[in-house]
Amino acid sequence: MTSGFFDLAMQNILSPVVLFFVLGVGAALARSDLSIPEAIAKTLALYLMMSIGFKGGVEVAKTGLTAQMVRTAAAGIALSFAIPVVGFYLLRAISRLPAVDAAAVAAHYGSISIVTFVAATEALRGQGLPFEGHLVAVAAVMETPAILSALVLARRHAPSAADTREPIGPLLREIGLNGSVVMLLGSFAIGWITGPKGLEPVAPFLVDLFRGVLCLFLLDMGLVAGRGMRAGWKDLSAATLGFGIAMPILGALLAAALVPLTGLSAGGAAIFVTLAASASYIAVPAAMRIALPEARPSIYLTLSLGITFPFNLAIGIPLYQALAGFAVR
Amino acid sequence: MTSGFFDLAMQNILSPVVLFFVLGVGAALARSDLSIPEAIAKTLALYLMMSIGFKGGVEVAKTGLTAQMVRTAAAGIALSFAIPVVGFYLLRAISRLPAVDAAAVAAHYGSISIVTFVAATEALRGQGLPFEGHLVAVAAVMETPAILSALVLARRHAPSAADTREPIGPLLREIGLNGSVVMLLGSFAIGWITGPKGLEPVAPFLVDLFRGVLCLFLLDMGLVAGRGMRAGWKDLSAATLGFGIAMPILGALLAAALVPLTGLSAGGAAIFVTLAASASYIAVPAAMRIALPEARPSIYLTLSLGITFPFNLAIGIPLYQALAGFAVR
Amino acid sequence: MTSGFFDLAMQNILSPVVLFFVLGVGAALARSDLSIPEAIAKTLALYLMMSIGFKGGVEVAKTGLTAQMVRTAAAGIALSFAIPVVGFYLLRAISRLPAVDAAAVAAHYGSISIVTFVAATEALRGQGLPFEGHLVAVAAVMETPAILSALVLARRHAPSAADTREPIGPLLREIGLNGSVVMLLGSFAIGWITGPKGLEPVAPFLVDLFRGVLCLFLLDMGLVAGRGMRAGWKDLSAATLGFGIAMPILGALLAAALVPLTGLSAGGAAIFVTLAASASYIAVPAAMRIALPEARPSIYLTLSLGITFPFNLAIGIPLYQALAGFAVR
Amino acid sequence: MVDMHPKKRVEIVMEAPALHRLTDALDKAGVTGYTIVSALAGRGLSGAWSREGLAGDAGRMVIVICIVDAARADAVIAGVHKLLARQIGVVTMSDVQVIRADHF
Amino acid sequence: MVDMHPKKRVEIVMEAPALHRLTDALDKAGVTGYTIVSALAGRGLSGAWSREGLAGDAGRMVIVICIVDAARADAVIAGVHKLLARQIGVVTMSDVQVIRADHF
Amino acid sequence: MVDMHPKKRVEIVMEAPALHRLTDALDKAGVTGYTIVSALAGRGLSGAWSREGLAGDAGRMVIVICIVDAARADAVIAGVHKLLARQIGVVTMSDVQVIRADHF
Ligand SMILES: Nc1ncnc2c1ncn2[C@@H]1O[C@H](COP(=O)(O)O)[C@@H](O)[C@H]1O
Ligand SMILES: Nc1ncnc2c1ncn2[C@@H]1O[C@H](COP(=O)(O)O)[C@@H](O)[C@H]1O
Ligand SMILES: Nc1ncnc2c1ncn2[C@@H]1O[C@H](COP(=O)(O)O)[C@@H](O)[C@H]1O
Ligand code: NA
Ligand code: NA
Ligand code: NA
Repeated sequence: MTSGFFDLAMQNILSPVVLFFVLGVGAALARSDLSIPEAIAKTLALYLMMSIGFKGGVEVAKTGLTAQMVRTAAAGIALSFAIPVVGFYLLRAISRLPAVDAAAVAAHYGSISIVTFVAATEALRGQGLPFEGHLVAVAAVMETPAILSALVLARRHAPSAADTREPIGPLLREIGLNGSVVMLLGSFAIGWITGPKGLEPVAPFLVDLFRGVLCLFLLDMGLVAGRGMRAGWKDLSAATLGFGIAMPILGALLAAALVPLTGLSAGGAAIFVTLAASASYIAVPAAMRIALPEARPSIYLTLSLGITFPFNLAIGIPLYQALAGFAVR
Repeated sequence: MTSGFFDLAMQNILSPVVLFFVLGVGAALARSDLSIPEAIAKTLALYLMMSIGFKGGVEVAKTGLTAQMVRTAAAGIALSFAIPVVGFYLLRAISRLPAVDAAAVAAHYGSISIVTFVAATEALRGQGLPFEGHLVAVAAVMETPAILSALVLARRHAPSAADTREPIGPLLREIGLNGSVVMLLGSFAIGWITGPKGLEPVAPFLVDLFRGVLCLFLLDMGLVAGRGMRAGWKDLSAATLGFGIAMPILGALLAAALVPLTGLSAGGAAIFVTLAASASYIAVPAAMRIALPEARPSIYLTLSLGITFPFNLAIGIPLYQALAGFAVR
Repeated sequence: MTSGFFDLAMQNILSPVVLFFVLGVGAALARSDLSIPEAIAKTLALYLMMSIGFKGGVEVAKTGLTAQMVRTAAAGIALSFAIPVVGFYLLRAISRLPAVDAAAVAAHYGSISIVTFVAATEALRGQGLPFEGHLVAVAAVMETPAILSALVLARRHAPSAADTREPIGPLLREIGLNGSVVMLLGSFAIGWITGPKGLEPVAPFLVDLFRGVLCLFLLDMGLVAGRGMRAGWKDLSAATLGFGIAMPILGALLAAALVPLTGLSAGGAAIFVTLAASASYIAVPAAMRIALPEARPSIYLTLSLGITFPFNLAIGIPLYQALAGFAVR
Repeated sequence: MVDMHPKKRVEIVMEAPALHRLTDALDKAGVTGYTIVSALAGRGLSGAWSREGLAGDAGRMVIVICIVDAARADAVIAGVHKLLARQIGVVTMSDVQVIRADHF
Repeated sequence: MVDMHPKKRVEIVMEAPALHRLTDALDKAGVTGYTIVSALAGRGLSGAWSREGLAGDAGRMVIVICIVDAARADAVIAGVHKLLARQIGVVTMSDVQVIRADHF
Repeated sequence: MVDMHPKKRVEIVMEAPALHRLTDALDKAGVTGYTIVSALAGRGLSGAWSREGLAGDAGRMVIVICIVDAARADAVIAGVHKLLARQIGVVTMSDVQVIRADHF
C-alpha cells in the first residue's frame, strides 16, 4: 500500500471509465438534461452480463471445473449471508436509522455489484494480472443470500414493517431468476459449452466493444447516481454517510480472511474481495420495494450508488487488490 | 445424409447462436423476467437486414447482374405463391383447424424467415462454402406473394372471416413497403452501388459485429418463442404440431425440385431450399392481424416461431443443405 | 472548383452515408413504416457526440492548447451571433414570412449541425487531409449564441410573439447544458485528459464503429426529413426554399472571410466554413418551441433538415472545402 | 377562472397493426385530433401480451385518446365500432371538460 | 347508434417491481382484462422520479388501466387497496361507457 | 368497502420541450404529484407527429396526469392555461374517485 498503490489509484481515477462516471454525476448535479433512454440502459446492462458471463465460461472451459470453484462459491455464499448481519448491527449502533431501513441497507452490502466486479477485472487486465474465470459464477451466487438475511433481520427487529404474509420462497425464486442473473449464468454456461472456438466469431461484439460500452454504462450510472444524490442527500446523516465507506472496507476485510480457504490466485482474490466490498444497486433495490416497501430508497440507493460505488471505483479497487495481496501470501 | 450430416447438425446445435435461442426459451418457460426492450429488438432486426442486404449487394457488385438471379427470383416467387396452397390443404386434411386459421398458417410458410436465412448463411460460412449474394433480394421478393395466396384461399373457404371489403391492393402495398423489406432491399441497393470499397469503412459495424448481434437477437427470439409456447400450447393439437415439422420439409422438397432451373451453386441452393422451408414470424403475423383478424395468433405464431423456427435452426439447416446437395448434382 | 470538385462531389454523393440518407427520405416519401425507435435515435446521436468529442480531445492532447484554438472559437462565436442577423433581414427581404418565423429560421442557421460537421470530417479523412481536433469544441460553442441573436431580433420585430416575460438567462443555461453539448464537451475533456492511451481500449467502440453507426443515423435523419417534407412542403414558398440553399452559401462566405484570422489548416478551414454553413435541427428547434412557440416548426424544420442539410451533405461539403482552400491560400 | 366546456373522451385500446386504419377512420369522422400511447403489456379474453422483445407490430397494443364534441361522439364511436368489430380491443367513452371549446 | 353501457375505469399508478403482484390480484378478483402503460416520470409525496437511465425495475412506475363492471368495482378496489397499502401509488376510479357490455 | 373521495383528474397533452415549465407551474400551484407518460404519435390542428426517429425533444408530446382536489382545480387549470396559451396542447378535466383523500 505504498507508491504502487497510489500509482494504481491515480491510473484508475484517470481512466475513461471513471471519468465518464464523473461526467454523469456532474451533468446530473448541474441539471443537464443529458440522459440515456431506459431501453438502452437496460440493454447495456444485459450486454455487460452477456460479455462477462461468456468470457468467464470460456475461461472455465480451458481449465475445467475445480474444487477451488466450489470452495470459492461456498465462501461467497457465506459472506453474502454474514455481511448483512454485520452491516445491520453496525448501522444500528452508529446511526438512528429505523430497523427497516437498516435491514434494507444491509441487504445491499451483502449482495454484489457486477459493474464494480467489471471495473476490478479491467484494473487487473490493465496490469496483465490473470484471475479465475469462475468468479463470474461466484458473483451470481452471491446476489441472493443477502436478501434472505436482511428479511430475517427485518422480521425480528421491525415485525410490523416486514410483511410476514409475503412468503419468502417466491420472492427468492423471483430474485434468483431475475433477468441479469439468468443472462450472466446463461452466457457463462454457453461460454463453457462452446469454449474458445465459440468465442472467436462473437469476440468483435462481446470482447472488443466491451470497454467502450462500459464507458457509456458508467456515464449512465453517474447520471442516475447524481440524480439520486440531489434528492437523497437530505435523508442521510454523517453516520450513515460514513457507513457507506466503512462498510465496504469491513466487507473486504471479512472476505480477505476467507481468501486462504479458497485457494484463489492474487488476481482472483482481488476480485473476490472486491465482490464482498461491493453493494448491489439493481437487483436488491427492486427486491426491497416488494419485501420491505417501507424502507426508503432515498437512503439505500444513495448509499449504494452515490457513496459506496464511486468510493469502490476510485479508491476501493486498488485498496482491495492490495489487501488481497496480503491475504494470498 | 450420413455422419457428415450428423457432424454438421451437432456443430450447428452447439453454436452460440442456437444456444442463446435455447437460453431464451428456457428463461421464458421458467418465467424469468429476462427481456430485451422492444426498441432494441426492433433495431437488432433492422441491423440484421442492413448487414445482410449490404453484404449481398456488394457480392452482386462483384459478379454483376446475371440471368441466374432473375431465374432464382422467379422460382422463389412461384414457391411463395404455391407453398400456401399445399400447406392449406395439408392442414385441412390432417387437422380440424378452421379454414381461416389454416389460411393464416399457410401464409406464414409461403413467406420466409430472414433469421433462418441468416443462420443458413452462417452455417455455410463455417464450412467455407460460398453462395450467391443476390439471394438476399430473392428472400425479399418471397415475403409477399404468400399473403396473396392465403387471402384467396380464405376468401374461398371462409368467406365470412375474410373481409371482402378490405381491398387487397393497399394491403399488399403496405406489406411490400414494410420496414424490414425496405431496409433489406435499400441496403442491398446501396451495397450494389458502392461495392467493396463502400463496405470497407462500415465493415467493423456491419460485418464484424454481425454474429454477436445475431446471438442477442436469437436470445430475444427465444424469449418471445418461449412466452408464446407457454400461452399457445393448449390451442395446438398433435396434428397441428406435426404440421410444424412436416411443412418445412415439404417446402424444402418443392424448392429442391426447382433448384436445377435456377443454376445455383451448392451453397446458394442450400440457402434457397432453406428459404422455402422457413416460415415468417414478423411481417406475415402483422399482415394477418389486418387481413384475417379472426385467425388466432396463438396458432400461427406458436407453429412458426415455437416449432418450425427451432426445428429449422437445429436440424433443418443441415438437412436442407444435404437435400440441396442432391438437387445440384 | 473544376473537375477535382466534381470528383469530390460525386464521391461524396455515392458514399454509403449519403445513400442511406437518400434511402430514408425515399422510404418516408413512399410512406413505408420503416422507422428507428426514438430511444435508438437519441442514443445514436449521443454516440456520435461521444466519439467525435473524445477523438477531438485526444488530438488536442497531442498538440496542446494553442492560441489558434482561442482565435477560432472567438471567430465561431462571432459568426454564430452575426449569421442570424444576416439571415433574418435576407429572409424578410425576399419572402413574406412573418417576423417570428424569420427569427426562428435565422436562429437555426447561426447555430450548427454536428452531423454536417461529421460528414465534412469524413470527407477529409477520405482524402487523407488532417484537421484541428479542437474544432469539436468550436462547434460546441457555436451552438448557443445564435439563439440569443434571434431572440433579440424577435423581441424587436415581433414583440407580441416573443414573450418578454420568459427570462433569457435560464433558457440559455438550459441550452448550454443540453444533453448533446454536455456529451460533446465532456467527452472532449475526457479525451484531452486521457490522451491517445485512453483512446486505445475504447477505440473499437468509439472509432471503428463510427462510420457504420453514422449510416444508421443518417438513415434515421432521412426518415425524419422525408416525413417533414411531406408535411411541411405546402408552407414553403419558392423564396423560402431558395433561402435554404442561399443562406448556407452566404454563411460559408462569411466564415471564409474570417478563416485567415484563425490560422487554421486547409482541412480545419473546410470544417470551420462547413460549420458556419450548417443549420441546427436538434437543439435550436427545441429551444424555439419554448422561446418562440408561435414560430412554425413546419417552416424551420423543413428548411433546416429538408433543404439545407441534404444540400450541404451532397454539394455543400465539397463546395465549402474548395472555398476554404481559396481562403487559406 | 377559466371557462370549461363539456366534451367526450374516447379511449381505444387496439392492436398496433390496425392503427393506420383507425386513424384514417377518425380523420374521416372529422375529429380535430387524437393522441396515441404505446401500451406496455396487458391481458384480455384472448390472453396476455407484452411488447417486450417484439421486433414487429403484431402482438402489440396501442391506446388512442380522442377528445370529441358530444354531437360528433356517436358518429365516431360508430365508425370505430365498425372497424374494430372483428379486431381485438376495448372502446370506452367518458365525460371531460376542456378549456378551449373551439379546438374540438 | 351504438349501444353504450356504464362501467368503471380503475387507474392505478404504482411501482414497477410490484406489478406482478397487482396483476395476480386483478386476475383473482375476476377482472376480464387490463392494460399497462409505462410512465416516463413523475412526482409525489415521496419525491420525483424518472425512468430515464434505469437499468432495473426499482424507481420506475407503471399505470394499470382496468375497465370493470360497477358490481365488481368495490371488490377490485378493495383488493388493490390492500395490496398497495404500503406501496407507493395512486388509485382512481371514474365512470365510463363501453360498447361491448359482455366483454367486462 | 373502501371509502372513495371525489377529486379532479387533469390531463394535459403538451410539447416535450416545455415540460419542465409545466411541472414547475404545477409545483407552484401546490399539487401533491403528477405522472408523465410519453405519447407515441398524434394529430391535431397543427398537423401529425410521431416520436419515432427523433433524436431531440422538439416535435414530441407528453401527457401529464394530475389528480387534484376540486378546490384547487381551478387554480391549477388557470396556471396551466396561462402557460400553454401559446403552446400546442390539449387540457382536459374529469371527475374521479380516489381511495386516499389525504394524499391530494
Ligand atoms: N377490462 C379491460 N380493461 C382494460 N383493458 C382491457 C380490458 N379487457 C381487455 N383489455 C385490453 O385489450 C386487449 C385485448 O382484449 P381482449 O380482446 O379481451 O383479449 C387486452 O390485452 C388488454 O390490453
Ligand atoms: N396527485 C397525483 N396525480 C398524479 N399522479 C400522482 C399524484 N400523486 C402521486 N402520483 C404518482 O404516484 C407516484 C408516487 O406518489 P407518492 O406516493 O405521493 O410519492 C408519483 O411519483 C407520481 O408518479
Ligand atoms: N381532439 C384531440 N384529442 C386528443 N388529442 C388531441 C386532440 N387534438 C389535439 N390533440 C393532441 O395535441 C397535439 C397538438 O394539437 P394541435 O394543437 O391541435 O395541433 C396533437 O398532435 C395531438 O397529439
Ligand atoms: Na457485497
Ligand atoms: Na417459406
Ligand atoms: Na451555421
